[in-house]
Amino acid sequence: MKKIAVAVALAFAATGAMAQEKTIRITGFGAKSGVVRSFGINSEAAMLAAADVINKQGGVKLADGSKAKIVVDFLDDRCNAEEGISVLRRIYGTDAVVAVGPTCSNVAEPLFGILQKKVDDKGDSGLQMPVFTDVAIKVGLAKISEWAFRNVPNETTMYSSLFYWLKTKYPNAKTVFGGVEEDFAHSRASWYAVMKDRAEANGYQVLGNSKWLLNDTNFATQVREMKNANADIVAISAHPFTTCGVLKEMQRQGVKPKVLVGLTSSSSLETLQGCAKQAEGMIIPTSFAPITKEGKAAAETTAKFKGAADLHSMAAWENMFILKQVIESEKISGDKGQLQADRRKIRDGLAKLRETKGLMGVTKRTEDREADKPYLFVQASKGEWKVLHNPL
Amino acid sequence: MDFYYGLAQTVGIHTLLGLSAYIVLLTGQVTMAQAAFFAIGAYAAGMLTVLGGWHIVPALGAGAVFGAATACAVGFPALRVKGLMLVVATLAFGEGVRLFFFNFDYQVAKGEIKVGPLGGEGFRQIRYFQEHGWSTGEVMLFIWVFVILSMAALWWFDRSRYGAVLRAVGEDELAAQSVGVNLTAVKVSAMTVGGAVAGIGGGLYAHYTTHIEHANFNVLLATFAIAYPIVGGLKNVFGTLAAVIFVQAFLIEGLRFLGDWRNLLFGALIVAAMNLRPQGFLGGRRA
Amino acid sequence: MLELKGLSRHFGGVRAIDGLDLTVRKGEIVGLIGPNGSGKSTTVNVVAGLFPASAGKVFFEGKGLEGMPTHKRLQAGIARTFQNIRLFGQLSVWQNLWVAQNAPEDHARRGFFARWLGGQSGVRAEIAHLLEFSGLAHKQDELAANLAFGEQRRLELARALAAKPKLLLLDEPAAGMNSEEIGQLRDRILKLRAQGITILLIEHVMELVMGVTDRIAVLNFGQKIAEGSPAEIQANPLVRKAYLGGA
Amino acid sequence: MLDFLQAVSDGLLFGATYALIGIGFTLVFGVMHKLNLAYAAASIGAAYAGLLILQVAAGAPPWAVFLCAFLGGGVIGWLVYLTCFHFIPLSNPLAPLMSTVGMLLLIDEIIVHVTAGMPQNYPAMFDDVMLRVGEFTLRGDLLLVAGVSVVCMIALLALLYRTRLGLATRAVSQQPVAAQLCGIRVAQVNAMTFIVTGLLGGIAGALIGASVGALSPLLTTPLTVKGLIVTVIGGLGSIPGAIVAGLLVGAFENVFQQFRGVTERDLYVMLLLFAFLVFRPSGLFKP
Repeated sequence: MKKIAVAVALAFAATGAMAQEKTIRITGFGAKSGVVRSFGINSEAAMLAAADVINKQGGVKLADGSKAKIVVDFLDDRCNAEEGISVLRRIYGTDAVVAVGPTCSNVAEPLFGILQKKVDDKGDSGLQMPVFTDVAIKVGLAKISEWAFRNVPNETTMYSSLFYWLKTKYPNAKTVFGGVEEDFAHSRASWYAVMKDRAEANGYQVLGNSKWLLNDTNFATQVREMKNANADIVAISAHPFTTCGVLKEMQRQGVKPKVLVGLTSSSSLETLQGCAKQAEGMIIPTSFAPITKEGKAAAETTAKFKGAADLHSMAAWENMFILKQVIESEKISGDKGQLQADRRKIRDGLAKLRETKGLMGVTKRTEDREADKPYLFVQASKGEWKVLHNPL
Repeated sequence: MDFYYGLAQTVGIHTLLGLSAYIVLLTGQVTMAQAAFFAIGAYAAGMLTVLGGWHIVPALGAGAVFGAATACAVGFPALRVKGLMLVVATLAFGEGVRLFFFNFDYQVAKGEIKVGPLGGEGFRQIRYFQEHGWSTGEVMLFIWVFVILSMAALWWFDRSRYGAVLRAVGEDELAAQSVGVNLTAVKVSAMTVGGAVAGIGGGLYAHYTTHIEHANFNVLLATFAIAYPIVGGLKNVFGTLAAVIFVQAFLIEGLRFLGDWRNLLFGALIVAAMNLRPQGFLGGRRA
Repeated sequence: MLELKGLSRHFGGVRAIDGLDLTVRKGEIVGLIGPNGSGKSTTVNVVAGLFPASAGKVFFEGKGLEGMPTHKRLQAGIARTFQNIRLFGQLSVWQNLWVAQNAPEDHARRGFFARWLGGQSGVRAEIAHLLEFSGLAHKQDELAANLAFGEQRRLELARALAAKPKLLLLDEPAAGMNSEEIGQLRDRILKLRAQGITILLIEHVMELVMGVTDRIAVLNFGQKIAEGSPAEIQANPLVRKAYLGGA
Repeated sequence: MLDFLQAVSDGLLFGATYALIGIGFTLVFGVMHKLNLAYAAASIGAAYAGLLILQVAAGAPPWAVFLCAFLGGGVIGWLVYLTCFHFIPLSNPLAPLMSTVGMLLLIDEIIVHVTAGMPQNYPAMFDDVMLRVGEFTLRGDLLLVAGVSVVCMIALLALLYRTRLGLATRAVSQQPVAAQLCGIRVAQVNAMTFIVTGLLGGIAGALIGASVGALSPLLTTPLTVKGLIVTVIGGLGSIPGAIVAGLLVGAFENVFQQFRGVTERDLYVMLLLFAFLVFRPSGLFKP
């Protein structure tokens, strides 16, 4: 009987030694099932790829100078509000120092709601956990809580610059007509609060906009409104499925505007797979294209982890490197006793950041915890998103 | 521990939703409208605490009253249709209420920001619990007070003559009429009680998620409302609770480690549950 | 007690009942017999209010029953049993009787609260008596679906009595019974008459009809072809022809 | 005025897709009295199955894809019958309803997993054909859909009222026990009818995919809701009713989208349904 006890003790000791090497857990969460499953898969792949690169370079330096490996796990919230909340509470219960996600804006809204609103407000029993969003892009979400940070493109600046550039490139285009996916929070906010606003600010005359729903399939009346408006520029603020539906109906009704503008989230493979022919010439501002050296490298590494590189997944990649920088600059202890203190340090570190190094150049960070990322305009040509113009 | 408190809160809220369908299913009416009363309770209670500054308990009371009143109004026309027609009518009513909240804007300026439901973008900042410093554990206890109260009330109904009459109507409406049971009173009262329970559940849901929008109260939620009592069995209230634990705790949270395979298993396990226990976990209507 | 004046009921072209006149006086037991499809069950269903009459009137204690829903007729004092048993299978014997306690004085005696939500204590005595009367006391908590055929018949009768009716419509209560059970049924019906309950008995089993009724009406193709004491009806050639065919 | 005419004509044509799915729903609900909420998902799943042939023979013409979807529909229909209806005793009417919900979720998730949630481009026939009468335009591919739904109606009416299988189906749906006593092998007849409705669903899914131009799991929920509404308005079990109701709902929806905007459009469709439920619960044509 004694021999077995000794063997068991040895075994423990061995694993104990191996565990000396410190780890820092960063947990991602997003939609890996349901209709927007591809976003979740790509974000997870990008995070794993970035962690792999960081760990190969020796991991991250902790407060006491020792090196720690970054451990990444990813939870699926099915793009559902309730599950997003319980996933975050589950992460809060683990030794993760920061949560990266979610994918859907309708998950981000309730999620940021249960976080503590003001940092040191003792009366507010909201969760004290830093959340660093990579995908949910609806304008103005980070201001809901001081624990929420986002590294998503700022659509207002992008579309403002796009309309300004279009003014020069197509001087005879004077009028704009919009198309909105009325029941999707992101698309709706991006038209009314961003595109329409920025177009008018740049001297365009917005003739109006037609509306449809997320899972609509018949766009006859909407496209006829477009046809009657006969605007020079048509801007579609919708996700790939309905964007393709509208483009096909436009082709059927022979509606050919001088310029076609799309929503940031539609600059992905989905749109080209759905309707490459009809989407020919569509211009979309995006915060990522594999043109810079780091961008190409990031895309290749992510591909090794079976993920596609687009503006959303590359934001997750950037998040990992920003967090590495913050962990080192804020002297995170990394031991389990100091967990809540570490989280608070990461929050403060992220809040202090005014500039971060992104894949496309320097990203400025605003006062209310949002990002002002470098961007460029891509155009759909022959089934591929080609870089049309790099304003910076 | 926060995670387990949160899970207990979700189970509590979904139990209220399931119980609201349980009592209506007893009378044999398959209703897909519970999600609508749930939504009405959510918006009503949310607006009262955020815009009206009410305390949470009267707000939930108002949510229950609104839910019950709407349910009563739906109960009468629902008498005219049976079986599948009732399913479609209530499903259409549920979609109607969801679309109403999709167009419902009512914003009030509070300080520098405007607060309140804004149509498609939903209703943000329903943070009564957080603002009043309630810890997750306290919120869980608060929710479960309502759950236990509702279960006790329905358990009491079941043991009383009202419960027997409900089940009699569910078994054979013609025979029930012939022994003097007033069908209208029984069916509408069941719908009203269901509406009240759903209203409370909705009010608690709004404060649990702090942001509600029309998409939360879709056809799938209405299907889940009747799934809980059916999967759990209509023998007594614990059947519904057992089904909620099976779905929310085991299927959704328990299998989370499976990642995206979990959702595949989700549908398959419901099919399996129905094939293995057609009368529900705790036995039920048909021996 | 019950008067049918020129009562008719048509389903599409079929004239189930065609101008039926029938009176049942208080405390009497009247039999209603006739070959299959002669409109017996339809008469019961029209009196019970399942569907409205196509023509003619039904009077109960002098008052017209036009447009009165079934459960109101029950509370007025008209109870019925079903030709094919319609018990609440998943409820216990006790609950089946408990549900049926809808007599007017039940409503008056106990307020809304006690009547709907009260426990079992208040009504224990009445139901115990009914169980005793129908010999089901030992099966009190058994599910109705699990009872034997004879017991289910007795429970159906007890359930009709639970509402303390003035008029009892029995729709073929002896169907499928053996002679010993028919004997018990006859005693039970006579006991009911002793308690002052008027009975309209629709039946094929002549052994029971002839033994217990005061008067008998004979229906054929929805029309009354004969009425009289059991002896007269047995002797009546018209009735024999209607039954043996060749009418 | 032209706008109104154009809206009505577009609506009518698009209504043909509702008619096509409506026929299937009517058969499943009206004739077979089975609550099968997975029907629309099975049809879309069949349309996806149609795409498999492109993996095998890349240059396959559209009709080959439709044929493959047609056969796929039959297989999926049979699978739905096996998992949701075959093993569940008739005494539990609610259990099949829930297992079809499980199948709905399962089929949706399988589609999402296979296609990683990306909408798939769907081949179409005559989609470039636009009949122009002055300003007035009519979509060629929708005319095809209208034609196919009429052909399906005739085929189904023939099958139901002229063949033994049709007779057996109606017998089984009305009195399963009695049918068994007459020597009809109920299980086999049920399986056959599910296969037939599945085949029909396959065509409906394929043509809907063709008319939309792309396939996505987003389609299943609205199609289920519209299919149920068309079944009720058309009259439970009446196949001609389903077609007229499909066109009516399509036109109604498109007109209100033109004049009341998309947020209120579905509200009016619900009101149309309620009008039918109140004034003409038996639907357009009594079966």
